[in-house]
Amino acid sequence: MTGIARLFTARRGVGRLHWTDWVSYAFLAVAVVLMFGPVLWLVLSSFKTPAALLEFPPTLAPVAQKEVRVEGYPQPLPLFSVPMEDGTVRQLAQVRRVGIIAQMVDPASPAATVRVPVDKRTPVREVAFAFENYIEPLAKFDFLRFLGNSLFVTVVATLITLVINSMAAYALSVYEFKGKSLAMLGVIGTLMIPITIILVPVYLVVTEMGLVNSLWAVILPGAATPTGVFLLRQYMLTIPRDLIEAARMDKASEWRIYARIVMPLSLPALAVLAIFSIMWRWNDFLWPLAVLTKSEVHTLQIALNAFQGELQTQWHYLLAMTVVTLAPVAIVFAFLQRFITTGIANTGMK
Amino acid sequence: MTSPAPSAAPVRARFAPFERLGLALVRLFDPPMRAVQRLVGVGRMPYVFLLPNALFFGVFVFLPIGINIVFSVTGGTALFPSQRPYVGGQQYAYLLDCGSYLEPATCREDHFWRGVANTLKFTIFQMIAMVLFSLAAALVLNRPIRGRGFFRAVFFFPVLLSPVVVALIWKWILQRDGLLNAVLTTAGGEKILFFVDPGWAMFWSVFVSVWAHMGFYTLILLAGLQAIPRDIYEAAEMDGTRPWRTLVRITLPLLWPNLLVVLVLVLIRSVQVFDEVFVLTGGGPGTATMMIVQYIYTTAFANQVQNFGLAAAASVLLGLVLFGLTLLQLYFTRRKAA
Amino acid sequence: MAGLELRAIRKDYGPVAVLKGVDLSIADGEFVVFVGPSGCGKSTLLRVIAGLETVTGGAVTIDGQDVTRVPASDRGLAMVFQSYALYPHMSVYDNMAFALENMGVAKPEIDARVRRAAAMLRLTDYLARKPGALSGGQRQRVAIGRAIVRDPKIFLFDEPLSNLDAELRVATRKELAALHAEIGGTMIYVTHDQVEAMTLADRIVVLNGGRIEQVGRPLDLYNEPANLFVAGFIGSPRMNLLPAGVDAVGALTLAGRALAGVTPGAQLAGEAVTLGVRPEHVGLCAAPEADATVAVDLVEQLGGETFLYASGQADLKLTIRLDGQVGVGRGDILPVRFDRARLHVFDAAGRARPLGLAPRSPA
Amino acid sequence: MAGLELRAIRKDYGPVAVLKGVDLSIADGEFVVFVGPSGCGKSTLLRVIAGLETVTGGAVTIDGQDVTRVPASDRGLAMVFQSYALYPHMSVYDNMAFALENMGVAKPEIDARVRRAAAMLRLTDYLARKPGALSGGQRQRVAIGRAIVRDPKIFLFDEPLSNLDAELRVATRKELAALHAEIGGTMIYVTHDQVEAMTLADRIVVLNGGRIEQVGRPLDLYNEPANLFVAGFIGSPRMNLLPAGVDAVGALTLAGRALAGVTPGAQLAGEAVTLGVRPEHVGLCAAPEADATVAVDLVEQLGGETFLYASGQADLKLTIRLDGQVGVGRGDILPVRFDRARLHVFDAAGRARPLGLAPRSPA
Amino acid sequence: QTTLRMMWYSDGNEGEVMADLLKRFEDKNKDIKVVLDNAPFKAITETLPVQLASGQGPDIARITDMGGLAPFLLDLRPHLKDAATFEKNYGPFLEWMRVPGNTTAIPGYMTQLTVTGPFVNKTLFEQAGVPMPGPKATWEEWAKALKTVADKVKAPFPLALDRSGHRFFGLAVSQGAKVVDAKGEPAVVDEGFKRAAQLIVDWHKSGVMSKELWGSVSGAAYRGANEEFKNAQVVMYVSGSWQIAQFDKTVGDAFDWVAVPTPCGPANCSGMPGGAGLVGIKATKNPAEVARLLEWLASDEVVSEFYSRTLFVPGNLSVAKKGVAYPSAKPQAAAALKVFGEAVAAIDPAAYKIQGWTNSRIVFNAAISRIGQAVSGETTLDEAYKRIESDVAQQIAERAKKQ
Ligand SMILES: Nc1ncnc2c1ncn2[C@@H]1O[C@H](COP(=O)(O)OP(=O)(O)OP(=O)(O)O)[C@@H](O)[C@H]1O
Ligand SMILES: Nc1ncnc2c1ncn2[C@@H]1O[C@H](COP(=O)(O)OP(=O)(O)OP(=O)(O)O)[C@@H](O)[C@H]1O
Ligand SMILES: [Mg+2]
Ligand SMILES: [Mg+2]
Repeated sequence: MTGIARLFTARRGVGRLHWTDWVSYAFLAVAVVLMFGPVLWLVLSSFKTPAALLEFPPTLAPVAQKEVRVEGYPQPLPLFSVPMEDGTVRQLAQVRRVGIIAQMVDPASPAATVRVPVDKRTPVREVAFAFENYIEPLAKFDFLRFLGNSLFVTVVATLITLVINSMAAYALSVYEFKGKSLAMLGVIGTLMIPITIILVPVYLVVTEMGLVNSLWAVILPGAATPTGVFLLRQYMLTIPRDLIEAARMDKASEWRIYARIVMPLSLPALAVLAIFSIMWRWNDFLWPLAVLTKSEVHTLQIALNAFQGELQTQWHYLLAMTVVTLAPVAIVFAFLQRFITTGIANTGMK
Repeated sequence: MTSPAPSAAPVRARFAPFERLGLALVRLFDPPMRAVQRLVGVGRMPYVFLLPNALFFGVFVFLPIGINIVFSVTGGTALFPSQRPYVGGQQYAYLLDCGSYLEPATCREDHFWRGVANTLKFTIFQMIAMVLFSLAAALVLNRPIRGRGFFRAVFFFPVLLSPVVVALIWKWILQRDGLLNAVLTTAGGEKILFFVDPGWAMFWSVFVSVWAHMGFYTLILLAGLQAIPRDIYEAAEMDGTRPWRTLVRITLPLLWPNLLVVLVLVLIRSVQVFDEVFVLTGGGPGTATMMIVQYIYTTAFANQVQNFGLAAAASVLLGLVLFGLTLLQLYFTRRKAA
Repeated sequence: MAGLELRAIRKDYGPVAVLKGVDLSIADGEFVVFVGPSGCGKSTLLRVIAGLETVTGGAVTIDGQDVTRVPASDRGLAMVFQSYALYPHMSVYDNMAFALENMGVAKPEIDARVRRAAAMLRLTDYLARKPGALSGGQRQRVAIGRAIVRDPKIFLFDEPLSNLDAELRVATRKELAALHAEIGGTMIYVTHDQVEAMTLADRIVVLNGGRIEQVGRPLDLYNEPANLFVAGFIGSPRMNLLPAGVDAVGALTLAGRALAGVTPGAQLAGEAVTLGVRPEHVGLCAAPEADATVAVDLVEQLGGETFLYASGQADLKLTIRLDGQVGVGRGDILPVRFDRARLHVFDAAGRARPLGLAPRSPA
Repeated sequence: MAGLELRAIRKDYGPVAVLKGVDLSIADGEFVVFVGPSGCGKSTLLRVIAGLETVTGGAVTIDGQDVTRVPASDRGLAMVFQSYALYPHMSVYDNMAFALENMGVAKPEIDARVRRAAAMLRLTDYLARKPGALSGGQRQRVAIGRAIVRDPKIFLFDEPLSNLDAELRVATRKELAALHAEIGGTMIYVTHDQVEAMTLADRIVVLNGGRIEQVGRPLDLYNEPANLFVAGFIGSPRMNLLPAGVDAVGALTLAGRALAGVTPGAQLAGEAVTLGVRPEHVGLCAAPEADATVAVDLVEQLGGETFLYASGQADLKLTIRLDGQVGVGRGDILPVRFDRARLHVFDAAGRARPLGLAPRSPA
Repeated sequence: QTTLRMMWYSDGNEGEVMADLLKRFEDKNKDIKVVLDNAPFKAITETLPVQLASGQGPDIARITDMGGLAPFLLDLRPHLKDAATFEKNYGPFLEWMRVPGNTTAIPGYMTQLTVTGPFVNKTLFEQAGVPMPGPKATWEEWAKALKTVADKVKAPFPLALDRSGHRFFGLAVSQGAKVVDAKGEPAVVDEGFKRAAQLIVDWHKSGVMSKELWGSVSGAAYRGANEEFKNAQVVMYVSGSWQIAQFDKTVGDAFDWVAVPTPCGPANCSGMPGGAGLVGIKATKNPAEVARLLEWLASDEVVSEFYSRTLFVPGNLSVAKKGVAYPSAKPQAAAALKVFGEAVAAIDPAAYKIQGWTNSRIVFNAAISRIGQAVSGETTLDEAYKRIESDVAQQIAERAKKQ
């Protein structure tokens, strides 16, 4: 018990490593495997051929059966290793399989055919990245256009979100005014409404505004996020009041106080909101699917999910495209991650 | 109180061009905003700042909520409220028609109640697991270990994955011929069909949710831990406190405000859970992991008869529950402030 | 001319009256210091002047113009905050330039003004730095610089030195005095530090419970406190305030014995009064001349001076300040005598009463 | 008996040596104060004694037992932190009881001890409150209370008063002195406040750059600083340190003129030395007797005393302390004379040199 | 120039083939431009109905719930050059696309006809040394044989049947299920239906089927066994014709797989027909152009190229009669396609009727959802029957509510 407690409380890192240090490093090592492993697995899997994807037991690295060209046969033949009766193991190419017997030839001397029971042979495999999982779908559709649409939606929506949310948060954190509690209640109340359950009414509103099949139909509805207002407000509450009063003494207009003092000081929180907004927008699927039917306005997420049919899901493409959509999020994360702690810490609802 | 500037400072250099653009924008908007300020006076400026957000909110959140309420008292499959026949409380009555509220099977709309029960179960398990794991992670990350930033990122990055991707990844790992079963069989064990056993299905739903979101809560708790002054620990040490007592008597009580925040957020999020679990388990086996939001979604979209009325009624009920939770949270934060 | 006129200023926070009618005139170029116990309303009064708080009643006039309803940003005053409130994301230069930009001053003019102020405050080398990279004293100077560049009608300071350590405080205090001598603006300064008040002020305003107790030049307050509150508040260690009486003939009695030569006058006859005597005006003497005999409770030897804390009959508690190092120990019995010329007598209502002694003059 | 013995204590943080070999013996019941400039290692030394830092070299002995490797929780010392480090979620009672609970003391015994300490510190009425609902002075007393209930071998204080305002500080200082007189434990006290050091200490330890400069009774340090550093550090305002020389016959010269009657001796002949004279030992005099003539730059009238900041030829800067209120203004030219009996001379290495004058005694 | 928008989903390569054909059409008809909007299937089932209900949507769409969307479909007949041929080629399927009572409308054509049917891992049979049941064998005979094989070769799935209403009713029809009575009213839970449901539950109990398909997801969610079949863990996989292309690619020659005729029940040996139709949408502004395009695409020559390149079972009667060549298929796939082509002939009229009934999907979903619960042990079959009937009744009633 004490040992475990020490694990969580000991604060001195000097000197020898206490066994609790080892335990916490073990904990972290497990965490790294558990947290990164699945994603790594996804990335590796995305390079597998459809056949390899379905294989059990799965291999870690993407592998494919080796094929050889053998004189006299127009198609490349799959290569197997076969234990011979004399105890040696030879690599043979399979010509055809009939029932449980395979007809095989030695690639070196293609004249003689060998008959081998199928369960005796094991495929010779080599690591092979199925880049075609990426190349084919990307070539098949207008990738750049969809990317462009997604980027436009993500960037514009994030900018709008940042601006209007921060303005509202500014009003709710810096001023005292009539109706403030009501506004806060509205924000916190809607914080908890999952968008899924008002999808249809929002669709109606958007249709009535004539926005269907316009990227604005995707951008506008989610722009005023209660989460964003809440997060920014909590952060802005930590900005010393003195600064705002100092700015007033410095003859700054309220707009300037917002734009020149409060906004720059809220950068960590803005960065957090930006990360979340980018993530929401980039990954958004259900809503764009409802309002965007024309392929020229399709976002990447819709386009990529076109690999999910009624009866078949083309997993090799789907996984590859999932990796493609992960990349930008990863980049944004790498860029902004150091804000996350400060941002969230200070919005830690103190 | 220190201002948050130090962390903001290094960024400015990198964003210098953006900053110049920003300054230009500020200058552009300055004259009109000044005019507005002269017009309405300083005291009314907050309304001006609230206006854009409020407009968006009104049109895309409050109005739809209103329409939803209209949906819930009408029937049929027509989309436009004006074309839908008024049915009064029929949808609600249908949902609430139960032999015993503790036994979903006795309800007319048993799926709704199964959803409620499953959501409740999920929420409880997930709250416990989430708090335990994020607390453990936060406590470990709070130790003076090398590479803290890296490990923080390790825990946080799944937060950035979309729920669908998260579920896909894990489904891929947990399926019959997935990675985990491969590991189990190589270790000499039997394959386990995780999605056939209701217990396992619920377990993995909770596990995957915790996996995906614990980073966020870990950071909130970590912030709380780091806000506990070091000298309190030193005082405890001078007072001859054993580590376990330090954890129980010092750390946890001082972390309580942050723990409360985590509890409330986890609660709200788990009540709303949908895509993650849906993609992972499909709500099965049977209806063992079908959540309330999945019920609403299926009723409104996935069935051939898109029953907006019933779905809306269910969502209004859910909304009322969530609103209750909101008030609870407000109550707690108020009390904390006091 | 930038005079300031406060008329019957009142400020309530809900049911709590914080300022209960404050009248004050401040002349152009004057350095006025507000002192008073914590919570007495010093900051509130300063913020009322600044325009950061609206008043509940009364009027603020600057240069003869009523500005009571004018918002802070339009009053043309500059304020140095206790926390300095420097914009942490802006360089020193930008901090100083911000107000000028807000006023729409032209770029070259801004530059000239900022550089002039920076030179005056020896900040030129730090113009490009962020406040986070400055020492406490430098930050303090930036805060002042931000005020100076605007050339404001009036400077307001709210405990600007209280965040500095003792040594820096002394140094910055001297700089402030020099600055005032140089630019000569009207300055209103809040502090709770005796020494700052005594050394910086042209006039000190003593506030208590939302009212002004006394206004006057530092040494006047020190030498002739108008009432018990001011007497106790000004001076450190504080004045000894001893319960005393006036006998039938108008002579002062301390612990029942008449204090020779002190006659507050017959009009106080029979009343309980308070005798005030500063620690430095209590001297050791030969036993026969003693006004009181006290036992030493605690000796504080500071090297250059010595404080004795002593007590006598009838709950008499005395603080005595002696020059240099004194060979006195705990428990010693000392006869002491009060400097007749430096005594103060306060009536039951706390008002100072004349003693009819020879006028004082600086030593 | 709870004596403490530090032997050759060294502490490095990575490449930075913070303590460079400290030797010190502290007797049972002694009140020792550590002073020194910021960053000199005072806190580090205290924390080494407490066991909160491991040493790089040397040994700590308490009561003759080597505790160098004993963790803080087992050393049986008590520490009062600058920030008090009260447990904010526990009541005053629980704060004080916590350590006793840790030690497994029986409930009734805990109760008795806490109540006794609370009574001594006048905290009985606040036992149920949380620290957040206490004033600074009360918190300070709780922090002390938490230490005394444990009846520790040694009390450690790290700048315990620095968070209090001036008035409370004076009051609490007196209480601390009384407390030590009452319970008589060994106390080690870190401060940067002159007055605290002078008034509280049995012995003062002056630290500088991780080394001990001088150890001694307060007035001994004040009167006979062993070196330039101690001379400059002890006393406020600080001692005037004037560049001087010694002529061929061993007499002191200031700005080229011999200072009558001061003869550091022939062994310093021709060397550059530093003349030290405290502000209170500079007096005004008639022109013919003057050691120097200076012009007044700034006058600070504090009522009970007056500080003159003045400068003379050859960059001579003098601080002069005069009693009472003085009719001197800026720019006045004053002849001054140093009190011969109170002069200090330091050689080029900064060591104090005897002047061969009559021995001093307290006035 | 008019632009037509075609909303399209793909299971395999049909999107590319269609794009190809459209290019050819555009070359011939310079006044029409066709934009192919590839969408996930989810868009077709979940958001297209909402769009159509609000008056939005494409000009042409590839849909599967033809009965449900019938009210939104365009009648091409007035714009067709040769409506008679169209009707002749697609006759039986056109009924699926019409609102009840209408017998004349021509909303579109079938891009694909699907037939449910079994695939067998012949190699496993060979390894087990068990003979395969013949063409007219019953479900029960198959089940027994499969179990024997599976036990011998340690395959975890003797029989896998897609978790899908469509596949379930393949079984049910053979047991005599009718679903809808002569008046067009629902009569879901009849003897045939019960027999089929009982079989499913029994098979799960006896280990012929694994709970992984039917017992692992909720509601009407689809669950297939492609991976398992590919890994030779399934002896017989009852799915449908659309799998052929996929198996051709992923199984390769890991084992021999064959399609066999649907096993027989007491009523018949029928599978369920199904498929996707390419239809015009009523709200289009260019009905004539829509008709022109669809007529061209539906013409024998074009459509047989389409079937041939996508390895689809033809949904055009005259093309089917002529037979489609599948030059890109390997021998195993070609053989399987042949089996399925023949299976079309065995389809019972009841099966056509169910598929064409407006409310069929309501029934499909209810059946799957409730039987799934029974399989996982959450309810009993009797309880499930009751629930199915009330689910169906409630939804049909909701659909009937009009203002
Ligand atoms: N916003 C407010 N609401 C209610 N009371 C307030 C508010 N601001 C200040 N007060 C009260 O007004 C009184 C005066 O406050 P003020 O800040 O002016 O005191 P101060 O003299 O500056 O004290 P200090 O020396 O501690 O700074 C205090 O009793 C304070 O509690
Ligand atoms: N953890 C650490 N790592 C590196 N250097 C440190 C650490 N802690 C203290 N120091 C350095 O050790 C020196 C002594 O620090 P210490 O806190 O003992 O000073 P101090 O005398 O107490 O000063 P102050 O009067 O400011 O409290 C300082 O220069 C400080 O920068
Ligand atoms: Mg104040
Ligand atoms: Mg220190």
